Amino acid sequence: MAENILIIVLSTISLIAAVFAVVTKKTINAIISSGVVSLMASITFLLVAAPDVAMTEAAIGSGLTTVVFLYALKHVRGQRSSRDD
Amino acid sequence: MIKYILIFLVLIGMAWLFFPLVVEFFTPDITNNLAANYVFGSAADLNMPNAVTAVVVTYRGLDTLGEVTVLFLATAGVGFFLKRKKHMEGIRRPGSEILKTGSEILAPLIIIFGIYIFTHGHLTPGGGFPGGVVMASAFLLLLMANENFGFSHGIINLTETISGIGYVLIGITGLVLLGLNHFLDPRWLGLGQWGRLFSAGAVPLIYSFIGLKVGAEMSGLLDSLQSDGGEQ
Amino acid sequence: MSLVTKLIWTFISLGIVTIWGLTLTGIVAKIFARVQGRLGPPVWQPFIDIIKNNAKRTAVSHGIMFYLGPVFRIAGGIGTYMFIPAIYGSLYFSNFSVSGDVFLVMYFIFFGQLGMALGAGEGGHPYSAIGVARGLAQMTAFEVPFALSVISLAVQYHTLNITEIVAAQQGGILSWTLFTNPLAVIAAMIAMLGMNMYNPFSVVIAPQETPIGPPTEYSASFLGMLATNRGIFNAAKMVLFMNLYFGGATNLVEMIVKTFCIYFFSVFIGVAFPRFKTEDAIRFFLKVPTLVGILAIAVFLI
Amino acid sequence: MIILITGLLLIIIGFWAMLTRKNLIRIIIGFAVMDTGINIVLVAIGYVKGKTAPIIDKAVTMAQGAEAGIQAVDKVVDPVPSALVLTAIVIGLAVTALMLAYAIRMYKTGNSLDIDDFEEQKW
Amino acid sequence: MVNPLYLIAVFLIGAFLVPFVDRADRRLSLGVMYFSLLYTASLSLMRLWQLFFTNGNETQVFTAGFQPPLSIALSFGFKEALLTFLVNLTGFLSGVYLAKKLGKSGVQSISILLLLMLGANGLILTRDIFNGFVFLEILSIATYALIGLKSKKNALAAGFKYMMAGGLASALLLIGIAFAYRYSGTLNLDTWGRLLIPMTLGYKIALFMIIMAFVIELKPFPANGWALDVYQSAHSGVSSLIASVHTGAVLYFFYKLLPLMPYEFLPLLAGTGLVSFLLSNLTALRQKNAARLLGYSSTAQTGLLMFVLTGLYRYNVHPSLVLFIAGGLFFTNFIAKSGLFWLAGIIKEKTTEKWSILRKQPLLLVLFGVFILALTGLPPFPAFFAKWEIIQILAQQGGWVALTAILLGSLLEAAYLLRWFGLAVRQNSDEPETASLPYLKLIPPLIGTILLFALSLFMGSQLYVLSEFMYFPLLALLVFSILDCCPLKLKGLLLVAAIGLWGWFSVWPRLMGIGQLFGLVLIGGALVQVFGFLHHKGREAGLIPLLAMLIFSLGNLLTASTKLDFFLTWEFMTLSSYLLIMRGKSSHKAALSYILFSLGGAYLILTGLSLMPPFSPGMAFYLQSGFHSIGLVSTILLGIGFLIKTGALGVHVWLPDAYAEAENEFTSVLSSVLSKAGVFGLLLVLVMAKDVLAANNLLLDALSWLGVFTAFFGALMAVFQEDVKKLLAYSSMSQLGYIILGFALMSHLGWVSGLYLTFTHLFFKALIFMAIAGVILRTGTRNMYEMGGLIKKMPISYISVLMGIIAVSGVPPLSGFGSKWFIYTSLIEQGHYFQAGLAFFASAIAFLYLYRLIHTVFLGQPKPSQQNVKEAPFWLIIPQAIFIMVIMGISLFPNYITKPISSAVSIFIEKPDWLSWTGYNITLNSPVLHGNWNGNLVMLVTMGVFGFPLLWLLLINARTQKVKQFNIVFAAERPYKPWTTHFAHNMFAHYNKALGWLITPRITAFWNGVTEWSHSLAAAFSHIYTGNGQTYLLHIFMYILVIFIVGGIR
Repeated sequence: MAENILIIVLSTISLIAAVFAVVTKKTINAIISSGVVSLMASITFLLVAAPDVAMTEAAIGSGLTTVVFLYALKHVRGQRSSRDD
Repeated sequence: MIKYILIFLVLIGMAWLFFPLVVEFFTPDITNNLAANYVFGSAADLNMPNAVTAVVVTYRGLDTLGEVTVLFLATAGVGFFLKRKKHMEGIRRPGSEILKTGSEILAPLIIIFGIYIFTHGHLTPGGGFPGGVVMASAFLLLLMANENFGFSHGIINLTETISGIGYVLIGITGLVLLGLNHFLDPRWLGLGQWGRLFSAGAVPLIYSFIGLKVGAEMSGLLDSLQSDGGEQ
Repeated sequence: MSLVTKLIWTFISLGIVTIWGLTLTGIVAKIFARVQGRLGPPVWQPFIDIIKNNAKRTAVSHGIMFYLGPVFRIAGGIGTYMFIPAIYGSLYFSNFSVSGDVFLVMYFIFFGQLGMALGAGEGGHPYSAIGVARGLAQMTAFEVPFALSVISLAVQYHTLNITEIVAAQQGGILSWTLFTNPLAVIAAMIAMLGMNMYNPFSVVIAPQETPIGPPTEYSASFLGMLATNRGIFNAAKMVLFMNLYFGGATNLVEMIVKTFCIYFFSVFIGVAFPRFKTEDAIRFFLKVPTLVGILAIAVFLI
Repeated sequence: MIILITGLLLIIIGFWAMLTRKNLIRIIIGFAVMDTGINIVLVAIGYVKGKTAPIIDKAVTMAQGAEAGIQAVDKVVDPVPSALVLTAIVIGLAVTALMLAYAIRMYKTGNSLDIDDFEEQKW
Repeated sequence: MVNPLYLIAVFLIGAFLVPFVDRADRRLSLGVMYFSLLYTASLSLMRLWQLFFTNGNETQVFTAGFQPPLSIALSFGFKEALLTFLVNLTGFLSGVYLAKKLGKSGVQSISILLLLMLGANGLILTRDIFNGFVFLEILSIATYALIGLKSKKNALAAGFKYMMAGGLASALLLIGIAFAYRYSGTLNLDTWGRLLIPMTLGYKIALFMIIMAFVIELKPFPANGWALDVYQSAHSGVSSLIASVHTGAVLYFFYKLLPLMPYEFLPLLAGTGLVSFLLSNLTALRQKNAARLLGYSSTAQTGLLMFVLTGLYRYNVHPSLVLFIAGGLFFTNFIAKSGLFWLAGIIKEKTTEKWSILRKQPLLLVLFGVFILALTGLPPFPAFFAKWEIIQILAQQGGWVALTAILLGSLLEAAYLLRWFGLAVRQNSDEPETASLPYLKLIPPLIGTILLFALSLFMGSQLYVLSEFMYFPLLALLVFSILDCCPLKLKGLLLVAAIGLWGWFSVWPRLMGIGQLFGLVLIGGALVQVFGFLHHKGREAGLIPLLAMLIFSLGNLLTASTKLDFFLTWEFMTLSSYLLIMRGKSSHKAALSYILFSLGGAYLILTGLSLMPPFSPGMAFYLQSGFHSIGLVSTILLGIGFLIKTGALGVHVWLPDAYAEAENEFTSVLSSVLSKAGVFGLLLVLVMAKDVLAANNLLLDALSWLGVFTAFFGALMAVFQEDVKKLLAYSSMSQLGYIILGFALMSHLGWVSGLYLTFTHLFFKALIFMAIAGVILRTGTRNMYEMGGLIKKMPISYISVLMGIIAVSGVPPLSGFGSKWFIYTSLIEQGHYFQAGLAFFASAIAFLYLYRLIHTVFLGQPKPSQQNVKEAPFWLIIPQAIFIMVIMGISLFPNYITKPISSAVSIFIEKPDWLSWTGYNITLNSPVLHGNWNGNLVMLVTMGVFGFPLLWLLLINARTQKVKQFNIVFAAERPYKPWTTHFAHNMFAHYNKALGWLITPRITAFWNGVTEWSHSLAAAFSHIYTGNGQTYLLHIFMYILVIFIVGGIR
């Protein structure tokens, strides 16, 4: 039961983070929140008996991907104002 | 405006498309036949506790080979796009003193941890991919700390090439030693004792190659990304 | 009948029809003059003209085709006559009508016209070409009611053979096509007005603006030949009409009377009406006469 | 079940981002969110009620080798989706990285990150 | 057995090795790439060898030593081997093509190319769906990366759009796989296929998502904007890879998935394929950019393949036949499309308008032509056989919607491809000489062409029992192409000799009756006219080979014994005549309309043939036709098809321009010989449709009215032409109207008249055209009012034309009258009185244009500029002399032609008793009509009545004064625009005033309207491609949802 509640909480957080990632004005916030989505997902994976996946998701999905995004953002800094920013 | 309505409708439509999948979904009580076979086989045939690894490295090894290739491809692609112009190193901000010192201490530790993860992939959760990423994170750390950290491309390339070709060659070894249908079969090496590091045939070897390759590829990827990205 | 006798009789027949044709031309000229209040040339004027033209010493030729034009023309006239049986039941006056049927005659009429047009063409005189263009254009139009009329006859008599058509009209005036198939006769007679090129269909010759039309450049013996042909050709056409629509002729006198009457019809109209422009003529032929021709066929289909 | 729904919702949120955001990087974030969603769906499908991870350790059985396999069969979840997810994650990263590289290149050549500025070819 | 894993291993090792060896030398890494590609190609070839010559039963290989479904299985059977061979060979060729670019762009691109090939190979080989997904990702990512090879903004934007679409497709695929696994419990396709899984909604949706992912990857219309952008902007080498390798691999995996799909998906997929095929081709009509055009064509072809793979199952077609069809289409498209992309890269001109620089490059031009014609589905290329089979199946099983869509789509495709070809070939371009060719880049298309021909030969010879002489046209083309460097006269005489020998010893003995008659017309008529071509000074590259092909196919048309033989020959004929028309100076537009109408007609014929029962090989088609009876639909389709070739009213639009713009001598062949092929076809239809026509009187009535209206309007339009060739073109149309009219009577006499006219039309029309060819050659103009008085300069030509027009007009005594007599008597005999009346009107109108022709050109005033015109060259006189002799001969002795015709006709329609020959007198004693015609006597009488006056004139005109043509009683000023006052300019103005309203070009306006309308439609469709990546994504979503809803899956 506790597990279920935890899952619901995690799901809610990840959904909120995902929506935030879409609607937020700043790209950097979006990147971070998408990382949060991944992180929540990896915790969820631990709970549903998939530790391999959880590790990989944590390392790649939430870790490396975010870094890659940040590096990309660095390259395009000083961009002309875009409508989402 | 019409476009937004259409987008809204499309999203609703996709949800509607997915809906029956949810309705029909139930969490089963027993695993299906194939899964059972995998779990049984990983222990019985391969002498490997981690069934996921058994599936990833052996049963569906070709997928993993492809996966490594995808990563290699992405690295090559990113490298291709963000080609470094000679002598046009981007100027990086130097990291703080603490970061520098810390990274010097931590990096070897992280690398060793990464090696641990991928060598024990057949026993514990983890394996080549997380292990590789962990190794790459050490590289990242060094990259952030030292402004002049020039990672030798030769080493990355060499690691990539050797581990990649090694992986393929191990696969072919199975083919040569065991026969037509034995590509990527790890059993040409002794299965060893249950639960030991050197067990489950060539699996640790394969996972090591994968780990090294992933590590090298991720490092290459990060390296390409942090570079200036060519001409402006 | 041997070929020699046949040829001799053919010549006799041809001679008669030539003389009669030329006389007819003379008579018509006289009538025109009288209607217009003039004295007019003597009836034998055409003969005089022909002799005079042939006697001229110098003839001008623009080339071979020009030279051959009148030959074509008169060959067309004679040939047309050759393929028509002149007098019904007379072996001697049947000419070479065994060669073919009414379609042969209809197409052979074109032979002379075409040759003449070509000869005149080589003359290089624009009037010739203009005259030919008008003539051909008008010809295509009046051929339509005429062809319809002939088809109507074919439907009526189940034959295209002129002799057989005449045979079918024997037995009294009421068995003439004129009375058995009046619509076809009306169509054909109107077509004949175009064929004879008197008013209102005289724009081809157009004496006023393109002096005498196609034969503009011709003179001397060429002109003589053309004039001769005028006689033969007109007579041949009248004989054809007589055979098709007016019961044919069983003797020479009947033939002369009938052809005169038929010819006079077009002269009568010609005297009474003004001239059509070419396009008006075309429109005219393609309207009422064509409709009449169609009706002439349609009555047999009902 | 909840996990599955979460995954599908994440996918649709990803679609939403892909369709509405104008910034290339934000579109790519949409793809990343969608990928995460797919991974969640995949794992949710492999889950079997009350079973443990498909790693035969001491908690599952003390047996070794073939015997361990026989005993473990009833106690662990399906390893296949996990294996698939591993692949999917890596592929997702690869695609994301390549897309970002594209975005950077596009920014360098077109001097814009707005997707509406890249519609010169049409019809 | 060759282990397929070696293919994968070689690519992987190659790709991993490349970055390393590159440190030493760039050439080394290129070497590794070429080695990998060649090695894998040879492995596939070895496998093919194995399958053919040793036992090849075992096709599956597993990995990791376990049986599937535990492990991943790969299949390496015939299909896979062939496909991987092609893919790897294309990869190698692309590598060669891209060598320079790859060398410059860095080592990564070489790896990426190798991995692209790996993905394609893996996708083809694997039997595991998830493994397929992985390989698809490899393939796609490699493709994405390669698109960036061209670092232009557009290429990058296109690549990004592609990634968005591809990413969406993979997401769908992955979700689908996950859920499908949930239901099936396996990922192996074979195991899966054997399972019986209840079709719940969820399972269906999972499968739907899987298949839709592949459908999206196959770029269906309209969800393919991204693909078009990619084709347009990527490096042409990469585009070629996408169009061939990528599409091929994805399509093959799509095909592998089909057994898993529920039955109800298949029509849905077939429908999407068909829609894509039709609408892509339609949209392409407006496209000017060469690469984008190819993109449209590529998506269209993929759509067609989708239809074939999914749509044909319902017609109980054997799977191997489906594969054969798909293979034929696929290989043609595969090679031709990549070849065209390669060429596009070599040419470097973006818009199709600019491709005329190809004219200066004969080699490129030939390659281009081969690829275009292969794509158009003309024989001998594999697509032809594939299309033949599709239509057979669809027509026999009543798939009319699909059939119409396919034929319409094919026609549209032909329209834009051949328009492009026309632009490339047209002569009036003034582009400067291009720089030297990149020879390295030429290798791939060259090898592609060879491969294409090899495949064609393979498909044609291995899979069909074609009569061996069916290859003669191609053989002739080949032999004379080799001889093409010889002098023209030598080639021509060789051709005459070859055709003569072949005709006499091979064709003639196999013919009888009507066949022999048509043999005389088609082969004999063409043979005589070959001489006319020989007057040219230069080598006239390409002329003789094409002419040889044409004449051999004309002969084959008569001896063809099966439906396929017949149609193949028909297409050969169409093709060669199209190319010959293209030789005209500014003929590209005319040729386009010719080939489009011809192809349209050919498609109708194809459909009609498909509905007919099979014909047995060995016995000539026309002989068998007597024993076959075909249905109403078939009759109508075949009838219209052949009528198009004859240029009947309503479908005559191509005729005047094609006749006018073709080379002068070829116009003669077109008119006098080629149109008779249509007549021959029409005759066959009438023979076979006897029963149907007996039941449907209306049909024959319609045909006879069509014939007479064709005759009438043809003549009327001829009257108003200023262009001498157009005048003659309309005249031909008119004459063919009479022929149609004769055949439409379905009576002995009617057919005799039709056949008689077929002969005489050959004689007099070839005669006139050959003479006019000489005139145009000497004067350099086609406008009649710019000529005049040529009788003095070209007397022989004049005599020819004179003979010709007397014969055309039907004035006795020449042979033309016979045709008139036959036609009128047969019409009246059959009770077609009004047709007879109208025909008479038409034949009277003929005098107008004939007079205009001969007078304006040869008579009247000579032009000062034509003072030095000489008689036509000797070679042009030869055919004229022959035809004059023939005309005189048959005019004097008509029995030599009328009797054989009558006896030939009596095989099909018995000769009535009332038709008899007494000497030269043909007598008609039918109960409804009597008549007679004695051609011999008429001739003699005419000679007589002509001779006497001539003699008279000669006698009395001993001293005729010869004067110059200018010596006339006429004077006028020379106005500013002299020709407007020329009496021959607008000669029949009064006629135009009276009857001009009859010829307002309504039909041309109609066809123009069709063109206009389809172009507007194309424009409307093309506007969905806004260029915005997100809009494209939206399209994809909507596309999926619409199909989901339309398919009623839920």
